[in-house]
Amino acid sequence: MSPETANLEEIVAQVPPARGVVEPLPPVNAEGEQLLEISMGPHHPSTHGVFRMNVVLEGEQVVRLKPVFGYLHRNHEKIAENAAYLAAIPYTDRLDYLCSMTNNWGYALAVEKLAGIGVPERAEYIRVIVAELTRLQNHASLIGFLMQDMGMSGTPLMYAFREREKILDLFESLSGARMMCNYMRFGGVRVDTSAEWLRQVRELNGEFPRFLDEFESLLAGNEILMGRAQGVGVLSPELAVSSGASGPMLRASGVNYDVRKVDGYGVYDRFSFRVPLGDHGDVYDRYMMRVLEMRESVKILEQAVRDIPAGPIMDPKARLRGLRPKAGEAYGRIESPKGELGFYLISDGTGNPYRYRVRPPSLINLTVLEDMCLGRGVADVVVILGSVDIVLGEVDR
Amino acid sequence: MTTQAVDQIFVTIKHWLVLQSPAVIQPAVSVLLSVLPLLIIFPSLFAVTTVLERKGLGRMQNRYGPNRVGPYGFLQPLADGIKALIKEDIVPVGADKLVHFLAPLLLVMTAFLEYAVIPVGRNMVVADMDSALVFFFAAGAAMEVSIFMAGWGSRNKYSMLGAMRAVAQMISYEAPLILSSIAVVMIAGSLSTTTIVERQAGYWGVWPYHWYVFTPWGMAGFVLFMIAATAESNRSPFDLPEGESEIIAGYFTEYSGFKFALFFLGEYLGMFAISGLAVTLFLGGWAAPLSFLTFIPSWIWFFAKLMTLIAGFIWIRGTLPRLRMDQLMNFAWKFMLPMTLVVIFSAGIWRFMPSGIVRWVVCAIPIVLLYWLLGRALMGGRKLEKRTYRFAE
Amino acid sequence: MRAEPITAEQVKAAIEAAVPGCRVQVLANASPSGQHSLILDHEHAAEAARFLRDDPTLRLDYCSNATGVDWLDSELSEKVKVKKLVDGAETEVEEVRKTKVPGYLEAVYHLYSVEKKHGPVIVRMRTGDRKEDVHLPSLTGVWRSAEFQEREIFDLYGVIFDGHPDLRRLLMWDEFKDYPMRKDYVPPADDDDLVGAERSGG
Amino acid sequence: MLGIGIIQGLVETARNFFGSYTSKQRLTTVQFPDERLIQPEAARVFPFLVYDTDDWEKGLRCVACKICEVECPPQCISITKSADKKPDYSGIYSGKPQFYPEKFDIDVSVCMSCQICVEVCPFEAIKMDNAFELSTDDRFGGLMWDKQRLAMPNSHYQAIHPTDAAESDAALAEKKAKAEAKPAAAAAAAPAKPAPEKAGAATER
Repeated sequence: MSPETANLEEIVAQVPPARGVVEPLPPVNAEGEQLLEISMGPHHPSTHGVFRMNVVLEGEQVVRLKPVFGYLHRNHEKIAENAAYLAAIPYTDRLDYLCSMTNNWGYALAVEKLAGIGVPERAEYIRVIVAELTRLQNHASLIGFLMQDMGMSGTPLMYAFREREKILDLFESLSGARMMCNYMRFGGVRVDTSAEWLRQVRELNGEFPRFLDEFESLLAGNEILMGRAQGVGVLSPELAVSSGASGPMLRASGVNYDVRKVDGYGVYDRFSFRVPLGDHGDVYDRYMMRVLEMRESVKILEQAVRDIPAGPIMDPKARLRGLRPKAGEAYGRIESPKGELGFYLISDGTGNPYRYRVRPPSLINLTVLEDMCLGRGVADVVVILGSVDIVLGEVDR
Repeated sequence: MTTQAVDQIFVTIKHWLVLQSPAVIQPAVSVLLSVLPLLIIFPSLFAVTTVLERKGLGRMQNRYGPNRVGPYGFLQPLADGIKALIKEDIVPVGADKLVHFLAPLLLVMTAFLEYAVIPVGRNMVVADMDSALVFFFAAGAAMEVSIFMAGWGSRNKYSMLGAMRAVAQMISYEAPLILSSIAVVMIAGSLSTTTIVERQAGYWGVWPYHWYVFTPWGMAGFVLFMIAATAESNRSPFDLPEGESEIIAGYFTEYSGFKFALFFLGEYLGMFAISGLAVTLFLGGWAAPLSFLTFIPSWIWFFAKLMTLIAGFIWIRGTLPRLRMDQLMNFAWKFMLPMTLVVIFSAGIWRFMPSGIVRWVVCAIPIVLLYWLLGRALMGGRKLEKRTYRFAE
Repeated sequence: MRAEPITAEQVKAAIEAAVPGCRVQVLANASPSGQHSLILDHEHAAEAARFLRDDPTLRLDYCSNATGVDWLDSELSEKVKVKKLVDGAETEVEEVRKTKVPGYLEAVYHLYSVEKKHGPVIVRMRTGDRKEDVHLPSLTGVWRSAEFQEREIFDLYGVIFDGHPDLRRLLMWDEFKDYPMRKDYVPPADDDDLVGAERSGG
Repeated sequence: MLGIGIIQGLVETARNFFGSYTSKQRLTTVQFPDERLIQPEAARVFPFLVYDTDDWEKGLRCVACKICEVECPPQCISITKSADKKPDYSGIYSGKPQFYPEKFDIDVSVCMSCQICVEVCPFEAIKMDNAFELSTDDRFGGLMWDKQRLAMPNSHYQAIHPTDAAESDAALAEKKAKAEAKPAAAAAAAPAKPAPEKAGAATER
């Protein structure tokens, strides 16, 4: 044994504890045997950002898992409370940085409720189109990331990015930015779509099912994938509802709850689409929910592009600057690709929101992470986390 | 020059050089001249393969792959090598320095040992032993030690997990690997690799009729051997020991710089060696695949077949997700082992039946039957199936 | 598919009928959203919450959002007419009377029903003051989704939830002392002054 | 049967492997420094200040009203208003002298390209540029752009965002026409006809 090894305990004692670790439970099992405690993250290839899990293992089985957040915390809510209503929109882009369009919509919806602003019909259709495009690209890349976590050397991820790129190109030509779109405004959208843009959406939409078929033949029947995903990370419908899980994760457990259907916000009640439901609530169901939802999104897009009316894109009463809603509060929520994205606003009659709160689907979907992972191996933890679909910008805000 | 002369050109050169040297050192020169080319050729092959793999994977994923350094990116390994050399060599504070240092060296050394018994061309084998196969598997088993050394010496939990996985996996898959080659040994009646190649020589018309891969037991044996080989060389979908998305990089998490590169070298050398053995055992070794192609030198054929198998490795890597530890073990003991046993059984029938279509069918039946049964059991036992979903309006 | 909205008054009546002694107050919301809320008292909050979740007609089984609000001490000024003796004659004089409203912290829960597809019903709980050591009953036992969100309220507002299974800081680090979402929080001029920041090498 | 799905997957990757050699649809990579994509017209990176005439300093449209400074979400704009007024070189303020920014700095290391400054500007004075290769070795000074660095001629705006620039020019022309019409209307009792017509023409386009 080298001298370095001998005084390791001393060396370890000198290193101050990392942030956020106050874990009083000692890593021992019922028999008092020492367990293996590992810290997955914040620098880990598959925690999707700077997320950390304190995992206690017995052999390779998880007996305890505590998520640690806050590495990307920037107090988005405080920033928004100190700025005008308008100034928060570009910050919402950076919450779930894959889906800036839906984030914009969620916030715009809450402000419209708070201030009683209407939205012209054409703007509502444009919102539906961009939101469904966002859903397509988010779900496609999520499946890519999930497969990456299963060790697929990036092939599905690259296919997903190939398609995502086309959608981002559309976003760029519409809003000027690929990811941080900053596109929606209270009472409408910022710029109008051209006929050419809509034609491109129609074209992309026509080609998208081919990509989904490709995905399906590459993945859906793969025995290894089925072995890795089926029966792993099972979430019961009761626990899913109680724990506030939302989006594809809730529906994979068989709970029929889609905010697009339930609230019918925007013009969603004009489109015919179905809500896929899973029966097992495992990783495979969560994966398949995304695939099936993409197929439904394609249908919605088809109808929206076909039916979009002509007209203004901004409510004439809406003002860009100096919005001062009456004192009061409003909670607006939408079905973002990750789940139920809510914005809670309290106005005190001034130009800044008194209270600005984001209900982050990514964070709340993680509530049951430990329940899903207990008794499974490290390999499953990674896959289960991947199937939850989190973006750390939204988890930590 | 005749084709014969071209085929034997390296052998001739070596003999000539040995004869030029003084008689006292002639054995040493002979050994050196046999070993040195291997030490040069296979690492170069490693360099080329890394580029080809990255380009191939890239094309499968609809991108270019490396194409910036040199023509078509083929100087990429040079750049990578320089980068690995000039990187800081970090040894963790808590590591067992000696073990940590020795592990990559030992890995590469044992990988090179395996090449001693692989005939890369007609009359081109370093050590033509009677028990070549035994030697090969013994050397292969030593790799596990070095991998465990790396995992243990790093004093890192991820390394430890990776090393544990690696040892468990490699020991489990050694059984089907050896058993599937036993079928070949039974038919060939020899453990010597050169003899095995010679037994597969000869053509039926233009077809290489005697290759063992064209028998039912050989075909199944070849597939099983390749699956086990993938697991032995820690390649996807059996790359659990390094399982990058789960345990960072497994046993070589704590390695950097050139030691890290050595691990890569070791992994690829192991892959070449085991593919070389597969070529030798099932694909007729250095023999040409069609009778009219015999004018091409034997060593070209060997490397062509080797690279074909490597391409298969790359293809699989680009397609399949990784297994989980328990699935890996189940697969090894509940599927691979019974299958290899039935392959041996089938080879036994083959040995004693008169040749003809009947023999072919009779030998194929038990294999197909067991495959069907085991496949059903594996999938049905855990109810793996494509699902149908319900929709709410 | 969308259910009829239920009014705050209906819910208030239902709670008061089912949970004896529970004081529920309806807080009207002047904004066009029309989302009125109910203020529950501490003692019966958990019981009332359980009722809201389990009642067959309400079935508010889904707690969508839980968050804190900080209300600073404020002055309510109202104009009152008082009779005063001015120059010997009694006249009515308008006078601005100021009443001090002490600040408090608030926890707001947005409840929906997955089964009945209605909502939101908004439930609030208020603390008496906004000092360091303020307590509210935890509703994590009723809705598991409040677990992280109550931790966040504790982290950012400093409300201690009694009965929470794992009340630690969520986003800020454990050594951090202040509650950054409070309205009177003053961030340090330099990031290095943050408690515990130097430990991470920051 | 066991293995069907795996073989299906292998066929799919093989199809993509060969497809990437034949189909441009599959191999969508653009090899950046050699090939470049055409930026869409809407592309935005960092703001610039528009000036008319040839003199960047005198022709700046900005009147230092500080609306953008206030509305900027990350507060990366800092403006100092001048003490004196400069003559209306750009000709959009109906010849009245205007204040001008003595200092107009944008810290582009803070700027998040949200375009809100452009939207709130009532004078069409700040617009978004689409130049994106902006790396510099000067970490602080190189990313703090002063008004000289920010000033760009209107022709530049017309070149990078033709549609928006046309709208902006039309709006300015309309404003100008209105401003000209007003004194004319005040001077002559008869309502000035040509000016509104001109304004109407400008809105139509």
